[in-house]
Amino acid sequence: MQRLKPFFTIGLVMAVFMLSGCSEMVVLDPKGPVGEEQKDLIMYSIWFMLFILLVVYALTAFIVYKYRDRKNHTGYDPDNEGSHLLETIWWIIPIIIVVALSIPTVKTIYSLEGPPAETKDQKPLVIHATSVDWKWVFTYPEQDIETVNYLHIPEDRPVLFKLTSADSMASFWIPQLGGQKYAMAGMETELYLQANESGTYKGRNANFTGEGFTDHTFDVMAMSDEEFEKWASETKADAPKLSKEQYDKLMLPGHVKEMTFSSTHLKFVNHADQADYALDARERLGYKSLVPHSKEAKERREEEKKKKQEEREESESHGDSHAH
Amino acid sequence: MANKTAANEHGGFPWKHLIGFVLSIVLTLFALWIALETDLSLTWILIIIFGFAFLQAALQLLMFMHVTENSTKTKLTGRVQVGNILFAAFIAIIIVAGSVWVMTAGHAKHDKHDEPKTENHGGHGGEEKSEEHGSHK
Amino acid sequence: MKWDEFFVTGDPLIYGADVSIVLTMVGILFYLTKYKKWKWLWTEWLTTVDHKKLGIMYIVSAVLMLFRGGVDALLMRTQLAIPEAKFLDSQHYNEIFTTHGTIMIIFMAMPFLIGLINVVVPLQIGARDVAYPYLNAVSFWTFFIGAMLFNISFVIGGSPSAGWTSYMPLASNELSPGPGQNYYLWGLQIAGIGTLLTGINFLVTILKMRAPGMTLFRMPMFTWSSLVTMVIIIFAFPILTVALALMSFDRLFGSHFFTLQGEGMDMLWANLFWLWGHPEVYIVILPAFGMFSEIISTFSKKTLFGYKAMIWSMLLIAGYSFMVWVHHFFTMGSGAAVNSVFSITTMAIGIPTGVKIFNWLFTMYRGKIQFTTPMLWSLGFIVNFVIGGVTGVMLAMAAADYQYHNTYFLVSHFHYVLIAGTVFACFAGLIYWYPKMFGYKLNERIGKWVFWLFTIGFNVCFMPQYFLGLDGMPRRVYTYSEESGWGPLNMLSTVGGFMMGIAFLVLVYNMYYSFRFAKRETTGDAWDGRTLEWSTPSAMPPFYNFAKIPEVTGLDHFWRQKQAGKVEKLTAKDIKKIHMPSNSGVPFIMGSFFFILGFGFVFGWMWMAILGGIGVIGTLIYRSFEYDDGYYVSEEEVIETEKISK
Amino acid sequence: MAHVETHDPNTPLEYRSETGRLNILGFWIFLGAEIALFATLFATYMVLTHRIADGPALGELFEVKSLLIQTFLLLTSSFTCGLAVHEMRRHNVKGLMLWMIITLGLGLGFLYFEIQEFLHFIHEGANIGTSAAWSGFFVLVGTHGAHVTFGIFWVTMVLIQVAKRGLTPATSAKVFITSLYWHFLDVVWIFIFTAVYLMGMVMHHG
Repeated sequence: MQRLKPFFTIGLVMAVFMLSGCSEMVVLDPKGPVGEEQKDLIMYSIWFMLFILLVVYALTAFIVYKYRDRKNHTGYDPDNEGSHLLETIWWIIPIIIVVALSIPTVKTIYSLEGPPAETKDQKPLVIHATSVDWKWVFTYPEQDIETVNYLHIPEDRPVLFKLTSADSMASFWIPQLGGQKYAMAGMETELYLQANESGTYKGRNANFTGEGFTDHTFDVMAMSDEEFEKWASETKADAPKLSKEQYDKLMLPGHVKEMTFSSTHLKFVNHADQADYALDARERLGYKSLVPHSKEAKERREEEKKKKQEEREESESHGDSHAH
Repeated sequence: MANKTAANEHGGFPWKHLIGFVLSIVLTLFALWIALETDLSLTWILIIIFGFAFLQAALQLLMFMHVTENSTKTKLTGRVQVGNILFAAFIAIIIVAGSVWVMTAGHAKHDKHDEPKTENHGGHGGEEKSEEHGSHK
Repeated sequence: MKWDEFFVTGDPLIYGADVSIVLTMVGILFYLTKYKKWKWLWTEWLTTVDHKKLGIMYIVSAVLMLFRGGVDALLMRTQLAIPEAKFLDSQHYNEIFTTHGTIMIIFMAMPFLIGLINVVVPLQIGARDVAYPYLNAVSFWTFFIGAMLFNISFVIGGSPSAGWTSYMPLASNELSPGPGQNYYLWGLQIAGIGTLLTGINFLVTILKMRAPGMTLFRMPMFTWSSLVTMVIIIFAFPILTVALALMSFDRLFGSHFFTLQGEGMDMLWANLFWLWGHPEVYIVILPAFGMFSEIISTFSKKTLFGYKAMIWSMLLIAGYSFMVWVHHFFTMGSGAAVNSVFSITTMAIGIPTGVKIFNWLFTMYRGKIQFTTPMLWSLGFIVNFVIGGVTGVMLAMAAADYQYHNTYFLVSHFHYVLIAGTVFACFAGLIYWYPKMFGYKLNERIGKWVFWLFTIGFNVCFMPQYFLGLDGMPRRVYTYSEESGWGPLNMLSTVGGFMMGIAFLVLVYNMYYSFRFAKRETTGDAWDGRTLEWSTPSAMPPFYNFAKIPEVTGLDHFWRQKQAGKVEKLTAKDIKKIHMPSNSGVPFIMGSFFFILGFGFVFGWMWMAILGGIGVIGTLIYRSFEYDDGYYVSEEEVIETEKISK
Repeated sequence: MAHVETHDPNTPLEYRSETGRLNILGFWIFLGAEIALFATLFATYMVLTHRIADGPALGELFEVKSLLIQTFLLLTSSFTCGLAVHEMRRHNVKGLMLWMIITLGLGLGFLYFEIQEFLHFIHEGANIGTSAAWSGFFVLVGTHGAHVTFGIFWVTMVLIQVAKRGLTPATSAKVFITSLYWHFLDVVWIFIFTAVYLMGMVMHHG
């Protein structure tokens, strides 16, 4: 037992860590009903798991302490090779636990397929989210506007995201609003999310997509319905139209700043129908993908780095550019 | 019991092979007829032709390949051979049926390839407003 | 292909690696030449078909790969220690985590376990060798060549950088051009052949080569776990073979399985990859379970609790392992029905695993527990593996998994399973069977230092990652911002990682120290063992293992004999001549041709690939026409080796 | 490696040596792995079969005549291969050789018609790069064809050995194993016949 002490101390420290950290972690701090539902399920399972850990650790500690080899050792029984009763018990208990976990899991899985129960009768806002290496294109077909790398959504209203990708498989994730789903070329997946509090949330691609993956992020601004409508109509009136040439340029791998348009790319292409559009666009623009270790690729990377640095300096000197 | 099947093979006319051969030809032609000449529904056609395929596979294994044949005094080898093939069949069904299910279920309604390619999301809004806008910028 | 694309340049780390590789090679060549060891190397090692020597070569390679993969890990941890670090750039980081994952799973965990299986299983079942000794050598050399092919990627042509899962279309020609991804495809493909052959070889060995009296239900648990593992290998590896081949076709011959063009389906790659990938997880965990069963039973001085339940639970796990693969992509949108079914099957795996945990605990119950190093690792396994297990159940709950997927929560989970399960087992098994392989034990005192350093480091490294995951930190990012707030936990994690690194160095030092100073074993029974491998009279069994094949009367036969004081002494009249297989250089040569084949494909040089292919087929034909029935060891030689007086 | 020879005259030659017995069992296990391999190819094909992009549909190009010729050639070769093993068990080397050579001939015939068919498809504008569906088709059917090709070389090698050494426990085990391989290829073809050709034609016409 003496030897195992540091071990349990560490476990204890970790447990304290965990309990104290709960409230701050984004997944456990949801701002909408979808994330809320998932958080409830997570907490339900965490309590179960902590109970299992407790039982196993207590049993381990007891057995290891009691039956360690020492002087005056008692109770040694080398031929004790099983017990039907005990074994039946520990076949049945895990089965019960699995059943207890399965029921809420399946319920939640089915419930997450549709809009949140509390706002079921509202018409969801449809937004197409398209991933291109390494940016997000958001299309509001009803408003006929398009944004790049940022999102505005109304609060207390379900949002139906139609996800697709122009190239590599990405995963659309806004942790504080709910879990992720893949966005894949030639495919359209659907994800319902909803924000119940206004504010700015971090969203990102969670599935590895190569070199620019780390910065494959976007901001989500949740606001009141009126504010959203106002923003949408202003955008429709003020923002430039999206041309095919400009859209094709977006197909090149790389990062771009936030952009806003008063028309959508759906009139040129829907990547869910046409998986190879981005590759064709790159070919049209004469873009060549390079072997990562070739001299040309290194030069291109250096240029990218310089560009990024310049942009950063620029944005620092102009203050924060979150003025949409 | 040991070597029984093997020993029987020694002399005489290869009846087993001949029966297997004739049956396999009959099954092949019958499957072809079911598939191309009858008006059964697709589901039934698939059930019948795949049923025949498995039957024919079993024929090959039993009549030609002697899958149950024992080589040693214990029956283990024969059992291992049969068990191995049955488990392989089980895995094969999981791989094929599982993949098809997972890759189509749920995706079916989103998979654009299965839909007619006439329009894309016209219903959602004004994107059909013509191409001209595209050339403005 | 230009030279700047052939040799990787421009990075001081790579230049350092170049220099150290050249120096090591020169050093080895010099040593071999100076001490005239070439012949020894060829006859004793390169051409051997002895399962014990092949096992040792597997383990040595695996330890080298553990070093390589570990360095990768520490480079990553260094980069992530502080926000916005500039130590590695994105491309370099991507290459490193890709090679880390691939090497640790395919070239470290599996060969380590297969090495131990090679050394131990034939001894445990009282056999003189495996069913196909020649094939065993082929297995080793294809694995080794696959590993080498994969490893040279970082100095020649550049390493793969699409992750060890290599999801399409990221891994396609358009998005990952160049030889990197090809190294992944061909390294794994060639090594995979060896693994499949090992599967068949050991399945037949265990089924057909057991000593008389050893029925299936008298086999030691490690042998049982190996048997089940081999079944999984046999049915899982062909899936990988096909998946890799299809991707190779996409990259080399313009087919459209997983591509963006031609209506290829990227989801299908994920599907096929995990159809293999999930069973693979059980391939690396079941032998670990087997080892812990042996070790816990030995050092509790007690029969394994619930022997049959242990076996049935393993068989259940083997069957389940093919029915849960979708839990790796719950977020792909396959719909509620699919996700529900696979959620439940995945959680159900927890049932037999839980049963095993309780059986291990009750093996110690009423025992006499000795805290030797292998036993410490086993206890550490129980305590830590349970954490990996319960978080695994959490991940299995699809609706919650949408939030864990692709985050550090997942990263932490699988490290808790694979390190606390597989790596702990590799260390425990290595230490436990070390005297069988080398004739002396590793130093226990240093061994315990290694254990504590490693276990504490392990928890310090990975426990924070659960919280990072819940805080939204995705895996595979090469850096993160200051305001994300992930800095402190990452720093903690890095500290833990380096503790593990130090523990590894101490382990290697222990090998050296024990080689110099450890007391040599005089009997074959270093730990008061229970199974047949401990019954050989000499510490290291002779090349034919058993002068007389033992007859087994029950489970733990050797232990019961010792308890009854009836261990049989070998006498001269027991000795008969022994038939043994001959050594062969063909597997090594075949491996070399495989290297040429693989290298040709990696760079798309078809002439070279064809040349290698012809060589491989040539060795196959040569072998087919070679009728070598092995040779007999004379009675005199056996008597001489066993030191029996006539 | 135990080296037990069985001399029971009722035991077929191929089972008389320990090596022979082990190799035959091992080959059965290998066939299990082959089943998993082909199952993966079938799964791929089935998932991709409708994804024809701009190329022709699969069923559109299939022809009953060519299919039946290939099928009967292979079915018959499996039968003659069985007869060869039957003759081997009667220790009739000549019969073995004769039936095996007929088997090889039928196998070559099968390959000829398969290659003709592939060339026809390519001529009609369907090759491995046409679409996902055709990739799946060519790789599945092509893998089977490659197996047949390998089988022809392998059987030839083994027959040379039989000619040189006569029927011994070693050579007869090799013959038996190649026969298992050959029958197995027929089993795979049955499923290609059903899942690729019949289904393709039914889906296209029906």
